[in-house]
Amino acid sequence: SAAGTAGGPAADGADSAAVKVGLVYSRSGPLAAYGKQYREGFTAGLAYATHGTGKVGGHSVEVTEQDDAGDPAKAVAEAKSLLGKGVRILAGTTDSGVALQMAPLAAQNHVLFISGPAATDAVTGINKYTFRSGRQSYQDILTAGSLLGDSRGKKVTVLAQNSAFGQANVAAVKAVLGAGGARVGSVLAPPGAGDLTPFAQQVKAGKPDLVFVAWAGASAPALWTALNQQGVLDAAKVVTGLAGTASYPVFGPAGGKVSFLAHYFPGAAANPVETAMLDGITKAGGTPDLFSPDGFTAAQMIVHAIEAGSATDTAAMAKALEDWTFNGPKGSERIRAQDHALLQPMFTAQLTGPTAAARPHLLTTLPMAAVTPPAKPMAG
Amino acid sequence: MSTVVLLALTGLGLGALYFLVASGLSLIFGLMDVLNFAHGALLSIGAYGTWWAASGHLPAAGSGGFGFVLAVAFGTATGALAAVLLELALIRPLYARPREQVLATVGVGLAVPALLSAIWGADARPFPGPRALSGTFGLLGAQIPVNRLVLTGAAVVVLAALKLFLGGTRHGLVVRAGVEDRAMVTALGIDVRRAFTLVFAIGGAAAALAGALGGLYFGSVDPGQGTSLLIFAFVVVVMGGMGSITGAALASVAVGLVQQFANYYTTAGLGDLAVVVLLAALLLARPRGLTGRLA
Amino acid sequence: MTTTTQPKDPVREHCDTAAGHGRRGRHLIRWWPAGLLLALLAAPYSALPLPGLLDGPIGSPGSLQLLALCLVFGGLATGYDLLLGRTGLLSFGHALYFAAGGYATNTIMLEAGLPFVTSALLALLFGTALAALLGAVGLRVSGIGFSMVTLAFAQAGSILVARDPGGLTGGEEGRAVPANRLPASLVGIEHTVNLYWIALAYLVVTLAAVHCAVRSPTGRVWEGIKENERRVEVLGLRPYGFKLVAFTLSGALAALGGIVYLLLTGGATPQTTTSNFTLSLLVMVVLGGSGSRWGPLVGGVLYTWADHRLGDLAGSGAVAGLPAVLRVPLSQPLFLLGTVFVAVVYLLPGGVVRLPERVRVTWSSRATGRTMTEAEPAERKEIPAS
Amino acid sequence: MNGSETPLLTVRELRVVIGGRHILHGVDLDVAAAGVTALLGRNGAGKTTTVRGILGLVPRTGSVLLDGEQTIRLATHTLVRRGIGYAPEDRGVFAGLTVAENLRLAERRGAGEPAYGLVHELFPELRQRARQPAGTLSGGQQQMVAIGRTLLNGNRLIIADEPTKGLAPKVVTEVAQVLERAAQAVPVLLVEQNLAMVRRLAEHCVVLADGRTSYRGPAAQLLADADAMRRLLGVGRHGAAPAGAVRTEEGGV
Amino acid sequence: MHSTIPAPLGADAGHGTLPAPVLRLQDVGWTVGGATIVQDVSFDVREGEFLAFIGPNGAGKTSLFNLISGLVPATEGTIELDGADITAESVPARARRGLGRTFQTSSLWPAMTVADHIRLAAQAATGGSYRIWRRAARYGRQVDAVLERTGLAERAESPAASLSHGGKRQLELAVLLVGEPRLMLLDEPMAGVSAEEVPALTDLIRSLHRDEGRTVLMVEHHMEVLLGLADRLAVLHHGTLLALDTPQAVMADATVQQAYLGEAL
Ligand SMILES: Nc1ncnc2c1ncn2[C@@H]1O[C@H](COP(=O)(O)OP(=O)(O)OP(=O)(O)O)[C@@H](O)[C@H]1O
Ligand SMILES: Nc1ncnc2c1ncn2[C@@H]1O[C@H](COP(=O)(O)OP(=O)(O)OP(=O)(O)O)[C@@H](O)[C@H]1O
Ligand SMILES: [Mg+2]
Ligand SMILES: [Mg+2]
Repeated sequence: SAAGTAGGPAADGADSAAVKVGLVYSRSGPLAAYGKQYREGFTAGLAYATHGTGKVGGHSVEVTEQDDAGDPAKAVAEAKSLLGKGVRILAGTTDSGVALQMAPLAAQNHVLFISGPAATDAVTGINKYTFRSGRQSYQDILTAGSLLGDSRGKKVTVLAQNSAFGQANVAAVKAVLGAGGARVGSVLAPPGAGDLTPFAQQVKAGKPDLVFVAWAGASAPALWTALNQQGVLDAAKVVTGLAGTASYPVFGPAGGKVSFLAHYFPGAAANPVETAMLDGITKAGGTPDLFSPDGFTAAQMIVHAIEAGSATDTAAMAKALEDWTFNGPKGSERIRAQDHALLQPMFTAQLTGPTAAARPHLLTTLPMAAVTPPAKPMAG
Repeated sequence: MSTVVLLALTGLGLGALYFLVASGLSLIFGLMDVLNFAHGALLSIGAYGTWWAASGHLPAAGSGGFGFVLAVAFGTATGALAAVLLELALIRPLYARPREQVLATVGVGLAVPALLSAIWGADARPFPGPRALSGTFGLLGAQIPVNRLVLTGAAVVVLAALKLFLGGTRHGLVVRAGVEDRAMVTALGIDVRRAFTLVFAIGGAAAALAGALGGLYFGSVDPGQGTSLLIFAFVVVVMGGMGSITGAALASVAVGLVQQFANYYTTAGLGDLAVVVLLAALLLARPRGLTGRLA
Repeated sequence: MTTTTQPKDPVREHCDTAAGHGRRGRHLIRWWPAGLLLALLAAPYSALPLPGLLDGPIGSPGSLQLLALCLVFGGLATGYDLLLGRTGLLSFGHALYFAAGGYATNTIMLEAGLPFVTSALLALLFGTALAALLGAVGLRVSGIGFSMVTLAFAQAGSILVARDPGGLTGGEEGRAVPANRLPASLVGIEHTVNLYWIALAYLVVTLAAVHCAVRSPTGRVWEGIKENERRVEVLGLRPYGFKLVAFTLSGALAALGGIVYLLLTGGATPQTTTSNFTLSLLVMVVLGGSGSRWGPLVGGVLYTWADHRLGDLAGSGAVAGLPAVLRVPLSQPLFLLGTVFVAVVYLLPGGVVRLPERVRVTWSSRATGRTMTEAEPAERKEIPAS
Repeated sequence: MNGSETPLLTVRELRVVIGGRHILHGVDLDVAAAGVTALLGRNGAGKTTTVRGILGLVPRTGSVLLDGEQTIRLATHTLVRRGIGYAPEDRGVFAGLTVAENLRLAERRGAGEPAYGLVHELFPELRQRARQPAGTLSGGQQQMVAIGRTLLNGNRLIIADEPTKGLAPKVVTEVAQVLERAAQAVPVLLVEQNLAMVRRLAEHCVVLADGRTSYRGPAAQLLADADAMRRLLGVGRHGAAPAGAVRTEEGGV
Repeated sequence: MHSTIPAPLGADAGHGTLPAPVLRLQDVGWTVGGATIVQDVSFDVREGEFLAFIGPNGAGKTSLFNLISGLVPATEGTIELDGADITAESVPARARRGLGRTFQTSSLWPAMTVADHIRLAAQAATGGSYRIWRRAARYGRQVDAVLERTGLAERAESPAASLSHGGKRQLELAVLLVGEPRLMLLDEPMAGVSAEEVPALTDLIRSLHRDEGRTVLMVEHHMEVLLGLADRLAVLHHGTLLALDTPQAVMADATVQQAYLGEAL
């Protein structure tokens, strides 16, 4: 097909020159709530970046959505189906496991893949076709480190589940804060543990100065209750990641005693792009939340790749994205050419207000330079 | 010392939770030979019912004091009702086909959590509970959460009630006989269907109560909670000797304690692994389970 | 005594009892598996669109991928039914051997750097040995005890995989297949058709192995064990050995399926190790019809297809336009799947493969006026447990 | 005992089809309001099926009148509660329940005090073995449980399907006495292969062949007629039949 | 110690040389749940002998058969088959030595057809094989012969569950016959068989014993049948052997009369 780099007249068979984008994300399954946030963000982002036209340089952007239900096998099948239909750009993936299966698929088929909320560091630098529109675990850790202040000689305990996600967090904390002179230890609880009280007690017994909690999943409320009951929250500074709005009441009475590092919460950035995003989502009947920026940014990146790169040539798209600095909903962001890490601002916050109506309150904004993960060599 | 006390008492609390979860399953399995995969769904229904009532949707129910008791009662009743419906609509028409009965419950076990997450979302919801139960009390230097005591108490009550039902009433007899030979029971002039429905209702009520108290235990409800507890319920029922209520109680305590201690003292947190290894070892050594009832 | 060596075979019996069919019709019916195989062989060359059934023409990569998945699960369910429907062993741990095939292949490729074929052979060996070993232990107990021991082993396997020991399994994230270890003809969507051939080959191998085994002397003993194990002992046969053969064969077929699945999905993921995975196999087998020749295959295909396509239905515009009472539950694929499954169990005893026979019986009984004819096969109908 | 009294149970045109197979093609029989009515026939003639059909344990059509009341539409348990005691062919004891539990299950509310005295007097073993699981009883002991259950309630009709099967000769005599005694109060429908039993107990008899009634009438008359006996039941003076010829050709309807 | 080589089939059952006992029980006892069911039972069975057991219900006849065939383990004493101690052997191992039995309550494969029962039994008799790639043999002639002999030919393709009680008894016997066991244990084969068929069944069992020289142990309450068949009669009472003698002698015994036979009907 004839696809020039420059935009011809809009009437020039807009459909034949359409760029097909495939969104593979969790519409159902355990991460459906995140999937929804991403999707709403993406729609708002596409409208923002194309100025409401849905067209980039004469090409209309045609988005096809597929549900992966959090299952990598389904995601791969859906992705193959999309690729077979001529999709040149894949985006989405709420789940880290899915992202790690999708990335090689993109490389093998030479299409652009923009990973979504999946936080695993392993996506960064996985191959030259893969980018990310969200933050990665390492940036979380760096943000947590900032809450500790000077970490020299301090005792830090990482409380996490004994899973790949938990272990990655432990390793990252060791690398970040250990380098800063902190003594880093860990308490790892089995993911299936029914009662978390002993682990809370174990954390307390170690008398740490800072506790970093990396916890995902349904047992979070039980964990916070246990930490509160065993007095961990009063004995040490406890830091954890702020999840979506639905999770605010989950902390219960513990909420006020915890310091949060935040990837994002509505209102955190207070810049025009964010405002556009919030307006866009609300107007469409959605609710802005934790992963709205991931979707929004993905749309920005896709539009840029087509505009500044090509509508068909993946290498050109990737080239256009590398070292691109832009204003995203979180502030000024940059795609590092070396490993495609998305450098972005991070936030710290506190929950205030009564349990049921707790709201985050911004403490600091860390610019992207303050939370830059170390560069990795590109794998493939 | 205080660690051991904490582990022992919280282990007991965990055991109580497992027993509550397993009791209804054990009842239905022991009497009716139906391995009820919808049990997890019944747990969730009880939990959501209680949560719904306690968060202000049911007049007079609430998150504290009597209101909470009312909410739990409402949740339990909902579970019992769901179980009766399940029995009438799916189990009863399939009496001639025991394997299909089990499979029908598998289907329900799939559909109900999905339905719950369609209505209330996949995320965990904070579970309202009385303030008095959210604290801890000190014992030998350990801070034990109060709700563990509540659970243990409830487990003892359920155990006693079920034993009374099985030993003291004719229904237990009718149902056990009915499982062996339904036709013969009717030929003795007994309407065996009513007895079966009753057993299902009691099993469902036990499950729903466990779901409600499980919500209290975890401080939240989510659609998958019931299903994830189901596997432990199976383990406990089988270890206890398939359908022996006392056996299930013993096995629950054993599993709770082993899990708690193994999680704490093994570096990698081998609690879950310890439980399944325990199950396999026990079955290989004593195929009939702890209490040696019929396999 | 005059007709077949395999009176339990629905298809054959179908032929024998279908009074109205002529000789030619009988022949056609007998040859339908070959016809189906031909159709499956030709499928990739077809550009026929099957709207609703498939997303895109048959020969497109997406459709081929879905078809290949269906074939793999059809084979897998057939292998699983060797235990459930043929020997009466209810294993709750079949996922373990399936996952063993996939994970072992992937790990050997990644860690030892061996090429795919070598890794796959080693993994098949590993999966088979694992099944033989754990089967040897688990079969020391019977009934629900056996089910629970298999569940325990599989659960232990699942927990180990999630723990990511030594970084071998990748924990809950799994690990992608190293594309550079695969033959180039298996990489990239333009080669999806090759994956399809492999899946088809797997299905054919499984069907052949299972059918061959079931008609063997061992198969006859399996049938005896399934119905009355004690009585088999009294004849002088030790059931243990026969059950172990079934378990190992079934485990080996599962491991092989795991390898094919690894190729199809491009990675080893922990979802394949869970007890839910085994449960879904159970569902497939029952859906199609346990203990029959084609039932598990049909069930596996239908389930997989529904599992993938119901998501599309749930997200489709048709559902979005419904009132909330209907839309909310229908937007959940698992809800649909569960409900459909209950309906099948309830309305189609004996699974989908019994459907034609049931229709025929109803039809012929209507035709002959209310009562059934003496020619109806009384034998395989609901036989009361004696 | 008046032979012309209206029968207690009247069965007409009873048909049973199981799984598409016709098993009963129209059985007619009457159970007299007093005494023992024997139901005879060779193996597979349909005796057991007839009894199960009367009780509604298999799907059936036709007419079954109990004391003039049509019962063909009643559920088994409702019918049984009208006062029927049933001892099935395979004894129907609940193997997992103890002897005492087996008996307790047969107690019927509103049927008066259960007659444990009678049962234990007839079968003292059942008292001794009250706590033994019935599945571990010997075959004969299980038969005692089955008969005992029918005697527990004040029934209006007792149906016993081959009650003496597997019993020691001495016990057979005892059971005969029991039934004889019971029959003085309650009519009995007795399925039996042991002709000595029939001779001793039965006043009326019904013979089935291939799912149809082939004889109805006084028992004494049939038993006295050697020709009819051989024709209907295939018993009498056999030659030394070759081992292979188990089924004789004679004796059709 | 003992020779484990089984004597050839159909060995001389005559009265010339006294063959070694096929089966020997010595002080065999079985206690379960605190109750002693079988006690101090000792006897020998010679090759080709027909030994019948009688005794009141619950005397322990079936239990004794269970002990011999290995379904329950003897808690006391030893059991020898062809001179080899089999007390600790498993059920299948004993069966492979040529010991076959039937059950008082028919024990069959309900959904399997009659013919398949016989095929399976025939296959078991040739020893197990794990060769899953082979086609199972049909054993056509053998199966036909046994079906003919037991009168089941018409119902060959019916599942066992649909047989009448008498049919199940016949099938039970047929399954035993295919295995051609040298020592057959028959537990009440006549129970529930209609009067018409009793003579034929009796003839069948007699021919197995007389013409084929098989050793038979049989429990039966049907006295007329036994008297025409048995070489010796054993009386069990409360788990002990009360008498073991020729039928005439046993029948004349007053204790037997009183404990077992009672007054005739
Ligand atoms: N559930 C069933 N399915 C198919 N056929 C059956 C079923 N039950 C009984 N039959 C057939 O019906 C016929 C009559 O059986 P029934 O048991 O009534 O005979 P019976 O006269 O009681 O025989 P017996 O003296 O052996 O007990 C037999 O041929 C039997 O095979
Ligand atoms: N597992 C067991 N536990 C307790 N008692 C048992 C067990 N098995 C058998 N018995 C008892 O042992 C005795 C002997 O039973 P068995 O079945 O051997 O008798 P039998 O001589 O065959 O009688 P029948 O002629 O009635 O068949 C019976 O009293 C029975 O109740
Ligand atoms: Mg009968
Ligand atoms: Mg006996």
